[in-house]
Amino acid sequence: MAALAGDTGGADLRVDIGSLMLANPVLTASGTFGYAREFENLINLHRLGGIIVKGISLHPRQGNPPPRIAETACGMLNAIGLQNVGVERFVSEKIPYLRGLNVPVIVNILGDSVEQYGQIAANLAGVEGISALEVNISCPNVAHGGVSFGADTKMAAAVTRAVKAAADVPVMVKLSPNVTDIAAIAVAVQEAGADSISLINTLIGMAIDVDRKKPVLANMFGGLSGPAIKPVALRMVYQVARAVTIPVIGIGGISTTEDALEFMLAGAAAVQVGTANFVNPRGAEQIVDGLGEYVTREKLTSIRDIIGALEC
Amino acid sequence: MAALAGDTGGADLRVDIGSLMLANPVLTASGTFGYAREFENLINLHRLGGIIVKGISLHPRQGNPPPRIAETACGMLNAIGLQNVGVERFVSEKIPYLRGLNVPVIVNILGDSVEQYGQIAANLAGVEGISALEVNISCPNVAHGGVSFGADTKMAAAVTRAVKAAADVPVMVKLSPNVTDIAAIAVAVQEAGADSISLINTLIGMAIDVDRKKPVLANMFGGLSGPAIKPVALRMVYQVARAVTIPVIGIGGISTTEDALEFMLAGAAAVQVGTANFVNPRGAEQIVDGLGEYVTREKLTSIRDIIGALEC
Amino acid sequence: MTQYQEKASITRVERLSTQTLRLTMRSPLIAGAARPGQFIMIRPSERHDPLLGRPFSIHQATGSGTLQIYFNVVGRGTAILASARVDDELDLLGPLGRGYQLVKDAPACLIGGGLGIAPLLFLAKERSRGGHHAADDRIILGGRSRADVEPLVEDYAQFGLSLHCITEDGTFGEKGLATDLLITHPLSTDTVIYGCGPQPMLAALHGICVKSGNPCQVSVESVMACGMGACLGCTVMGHDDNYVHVCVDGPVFDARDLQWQL
Amino acid sequence: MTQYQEKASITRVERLSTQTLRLTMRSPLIAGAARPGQFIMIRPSERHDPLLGRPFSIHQATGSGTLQIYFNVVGRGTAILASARVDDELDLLGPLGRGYQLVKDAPACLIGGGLGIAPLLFLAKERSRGGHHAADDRIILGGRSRADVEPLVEDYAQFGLSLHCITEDGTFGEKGLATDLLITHPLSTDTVIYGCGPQPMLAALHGICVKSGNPCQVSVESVMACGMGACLGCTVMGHDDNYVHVCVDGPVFDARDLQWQL
Ligand SMILES: Cc1cc2nc3c(=O)[nH]c(=O)nc-3n(C[C@H](O)[C@H](O)[C@H](O)COP(=O)(O)OP(=O)(O)OC[C@H]3O[C@@H](n4cnc5c(N)ncnc54)[C@H](O)[C@@H]3O)c2cc1C
Ligand SMILES: Cc1cc2nc3c(=O)[nH]c(=O)nc-3n(C[C@H](O)[C@H](O)[C@H](O)COP(=O)(O)OP(=O)(O)OC[C@H]3O[C@@H](n4cnc5c(N)ncnc54)[C@H](O)[C@@H]3O)c2cc1C
Ligand SMILES: Cc1cc2nc3c(=O)[nH]c(=O)nc-3n(C[C@H](O)[C@H](O)[C@H](O)COP(=O)(O)O)c2cc1C
Ligand SMILES: Cc1cc2nc3c(=O)[nH]c(=O)nc-3n(C[C@H](O)[C@H](O)[C@H](O)COP(=O)(O)O)c2cc1C
Ligand code: FES
Ligand code: FES
Repeated sequence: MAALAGDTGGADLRVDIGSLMLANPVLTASGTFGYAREFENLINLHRLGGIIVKGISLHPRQGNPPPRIAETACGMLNAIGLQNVGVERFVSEKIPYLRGLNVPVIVNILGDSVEQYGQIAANLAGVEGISALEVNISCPNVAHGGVSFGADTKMAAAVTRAVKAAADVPVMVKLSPNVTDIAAIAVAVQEAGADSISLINTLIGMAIDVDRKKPVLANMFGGLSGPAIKPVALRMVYQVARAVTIPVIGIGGISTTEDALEFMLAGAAAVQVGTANFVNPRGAEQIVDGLGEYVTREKLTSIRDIIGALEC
Repeated sequence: MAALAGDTGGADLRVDIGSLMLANPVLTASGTFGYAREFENLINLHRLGGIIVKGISLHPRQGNPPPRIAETACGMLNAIGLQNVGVERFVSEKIPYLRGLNVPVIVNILGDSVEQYGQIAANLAGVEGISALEVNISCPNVAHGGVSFGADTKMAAAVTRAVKAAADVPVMVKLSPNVTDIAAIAVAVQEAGADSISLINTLIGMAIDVDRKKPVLANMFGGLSGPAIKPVALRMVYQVARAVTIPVIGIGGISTTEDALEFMLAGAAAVQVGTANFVNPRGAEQIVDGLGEYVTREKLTSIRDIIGALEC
Repeated sequence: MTQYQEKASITRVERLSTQTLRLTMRSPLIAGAARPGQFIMIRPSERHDPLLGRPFSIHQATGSGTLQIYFNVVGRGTAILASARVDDELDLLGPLGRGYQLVKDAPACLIGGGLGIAPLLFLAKERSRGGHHAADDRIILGGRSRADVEPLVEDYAQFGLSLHCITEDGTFGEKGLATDLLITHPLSTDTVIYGCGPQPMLAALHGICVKSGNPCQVSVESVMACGMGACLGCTVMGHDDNYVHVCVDGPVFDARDLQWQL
Repeated sequence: MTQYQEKASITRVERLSTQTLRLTMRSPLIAGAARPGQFIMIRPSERHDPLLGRPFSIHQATGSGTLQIYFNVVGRGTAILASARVDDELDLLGPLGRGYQLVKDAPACLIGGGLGIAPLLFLAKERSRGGHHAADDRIILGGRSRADVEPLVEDYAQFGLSLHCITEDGTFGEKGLATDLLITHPLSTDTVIYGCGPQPMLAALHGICVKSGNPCQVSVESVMACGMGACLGCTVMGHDDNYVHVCVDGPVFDARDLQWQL
């Protein structure tokens, strides 16, 4: 079936992430979809539920030295080092194109300190064409010896509060999976005012080049993503969806319609497609098609019927 | 090359795990090698560095209802539920065979409470044919609402102390990877007297059957193992090897000689082969061969030369 | 009971219907040791995805080293096997598990439903070789439709057992379920029943045998990781509320030793 | 610059030496849009292991929809491609990146080392088609040994460029490194050099051109995940201490725009 623009075969795929309304639950994950323009020849961008852009910091970042990528079993490690053009150039160079797409754009933000997070949110406030912020709390807190903001309920809450205080759009907080108790972090950011929660970011991993006796990545450690992490992601999404009342967005190894359905059954109101975009750029759009077919085939009133519908 | 019994091509593969001396660094991981007899037709058991048996509890355990297994991308989930015959029958039914193998046998133990761990260690003290205990601290602490002993420095240390107090053989503590700071747990069990540390146990994961709208596993959650988790395991082994002075044994997705070398370069004095035993029962023995060939080809004095030899 | 890990080379690929295939392999060690009702694990790929081996009943094994499986394409592993070509190599583990206990002096009824007819060919051959009164033996092949049954009829016919075919849609043989034939054509009470098929069929079979008093051996399935007793993954509930492991305690069980959900 | 994700069917598999192969595919959209020096990403498997696509230079592309790659078997992905058969389908993405900038009125020297000779065939063809004075153009094919160079000589010879072969072990053509021929046979200073090959060769080439003043375009490699600017994984250091991305800023760069480790 050659889907028309915006067409989901008549099926109701709309989902609400709090006050953020999406035409369908398929978003593209930060850092895996560039600034969307890279995909314009390959996919109908306006058929996506939304686009999450590469993480933006207050100042431009050069990123890590290469190699930045290592393939692993059913996954990959990345140590991009959050390379980005900085909030100023993002607004002047990237937003105009994104605004023209007529698709919700969610800006992923990151910082070295609580203040920086607040500052970026402030800089983005009032910028037209931004539907929400996604707060990447997996970054190292420079003031606390580089421990990730996402590793601790207090720091996670502090970042959330700082962003909420400055933002004029809904705030989605993106959790790090490298923690003992993900539900506790989720509850903390909900209490700090988050409008929704997305998870998971990458698992910290490493690969070694035996011949050179060196880490494959120049940065030594990298973030593990792809199908390999799906079982961990699904478990955490289930745990978080049970622990909070705000909407949860599932991420981790999603590459097929069935993967997306698993996350939604576990409680996700929407999903993000990440690494799969590299392997099959059409994948996210195919999932939109697939969800439409699922709703029709299963005679559902809406895709919303399956959110959290897991029978245990 | 058809290797003779015990033959490692003349290469020195001996490693010491504290006072526990192994002919080579290749062990088979608990729960993936039964009680060794299952493999007697398929592998030369006496060529292994050592055998770690399925986890033993104080009383027999029935385990979880089926399905207990789900395949995932480059990995599998298991929720066996620690089914085992209990320490008494283990000693009477399994030890005699294991004793006859003339290979170090390490008994993996588990419990619901700190006291149970100590009790099993006490029951195994004096039993001939046991070279070491491996303490699985990933089990839920029934007295603390089911939080894993391995999730917390204090509980992990308490279990370690209880086992150390009762054991008459070296004690290897096996860490859970489902924690924020694995190095902190490692330091805690070292301080509590552990003779060595093995890691990682499985990551907690989940799989969902979309057709049935149910978790694939009857137990809902399961432990993720196999090549998918190797990058996380390698990173944690590296972190722990830097944090402690006792020997570290690497586990997680090892299925080839190269995998084993990666873990040893990262700091592991020995490795355990787990899920790979299911897929290629000869795999562990092939790794012993491969390490021998490596030592010869690289003209090393001993395989010990590469432990922690990663250049960063 | 010796087991082998053996590289088998494929000598023949037969597509018997849109969804079913038969692979013939050279696997002398495993074929030489195999008994009817035992199974093998086949690793569908050298790569890590899919990771685990897949269990298949031994459809046929000869002293000359030939091994056959008969299978349905249901997922990724079987799709890979379906694309195998002659001379490709497969990594096998086997023979695994406990097969059928041949009861020498009693008549036999082999009853298979769907893919459950796979292991019965080997059993029929052993039965006929054992010098049993093959003519007293009966075999019932059931399936949903013609394509499930017809392609294998000739193979089963060669052993001289009395052969009955039945399909749910009546497109081949009688119309109905395999177990229906036990009601319409009752067996002598000393007949040993050897069954294989989907869970509901086996449960029904057990129910019939409990009533009639016929001994009944059934081959059951379960999700497996290792196939050899190492993972403890393949449990099913035994009659005494203790778990049994399909890969080592079975796959063939006395039906009375298991718990059945009807 | 339009890109396509296209299923290509393999029409020919040539094994050119023990380690090298050439695949010919039908891929009309990508072949129709391709320029010399651009590359494609090939997904070696529909399964998740190996996961990522592999980048390959476009060896040849025709208006009639034929696309070729020439490659070395170095790991898992290329081993899978090496086992591909005619009529197999491959998932392609392309054409990707910025290719060679053809400078119309200047003579050209194409210089390739090892697998670096892959993209030069397409370039040589475009050069000869463009109505350039092909006779003034030169192509240097270097390799370790005879097997690296000989199988492609005929293909390169057809375009009428003056062809020089050189191998490190002297088993084919002259003995030495490809760049040696630039020293022994100096070029007119207006000659544009188009290079492709291993990093040390390109670094040497850059060194020579800096001295001689010749413009030099080189195609470089880097580890890639996406091939299209989305992952930011394929960085190399630019001359101004800013990272550039091989997949979108390259793979062909003016050699002066990069930092070289000699
Ligand atoms: C002892 C034994 C003998 C068997 N003999 C045969 C045989 O002779 N011929 C034959 O066609 N099949 C046989 N099977 C079933 C066969 O193992 C599965 O069909 C196969 O593993 C599916 O692999 P897949 O990768 O194609 O499917 P997957 O992609 O793994 O799964 C696809 C679907 O099949 C189901 N499935 C997976 N494994 C099993 C299983 N073990 N049992 C039942 N359903 C399963 C899954 O739940 C899923 O719905 C046997 C199973 C056992 C345990
Ligand atoms: C723009 C571009 C064009 C290329 N064109 C060609 C071509 O025309 N012909 C050809 O044979 N090769 C070409 N390559 C290299 C090719 O992409 C790699 O050889 C291939 O990806 C290896 O895949 P593999 O799975 O077989 O190896 P892997 O199993 O992934 O790795 C095996 C070995 O190859 C090395 N390797 C992996 N990827 C690369 C890479 N991108 N560059 C260099 N080494 C690598 C690894 O470090 C490892 O040592 C090109 C690379 C790039 C970036
Ligand atoms: C190359 C790469 C870059 C990424 N960059 C970011 C980023 O800038 N900000 C962020 O929050 N997550 C980033 N991520 C994480 C992804 O958004 C996603 O959470 C993760 O990859 C898991 O999903 P997946 O398995 O579908 O890829 C990045 C991931 C990859 C692979
Ligand atoms: C089926 C199965 C059963 C296991 N049982 C135990 C156990 O009883 N005790 C234990 O400490 N670890 C157990 N493990 C964990 C393994 O020993 C190992 O730590 C883990 O699987 C990671 O290694 P791998 O990726 O090589 O399998 C089990 C793993 C599997 C797959
Ligand atoms: S399949 Fe592993 S014990 Fe039966
Ligand atoms: S390979 Fe992804 S940006 Fe270049």
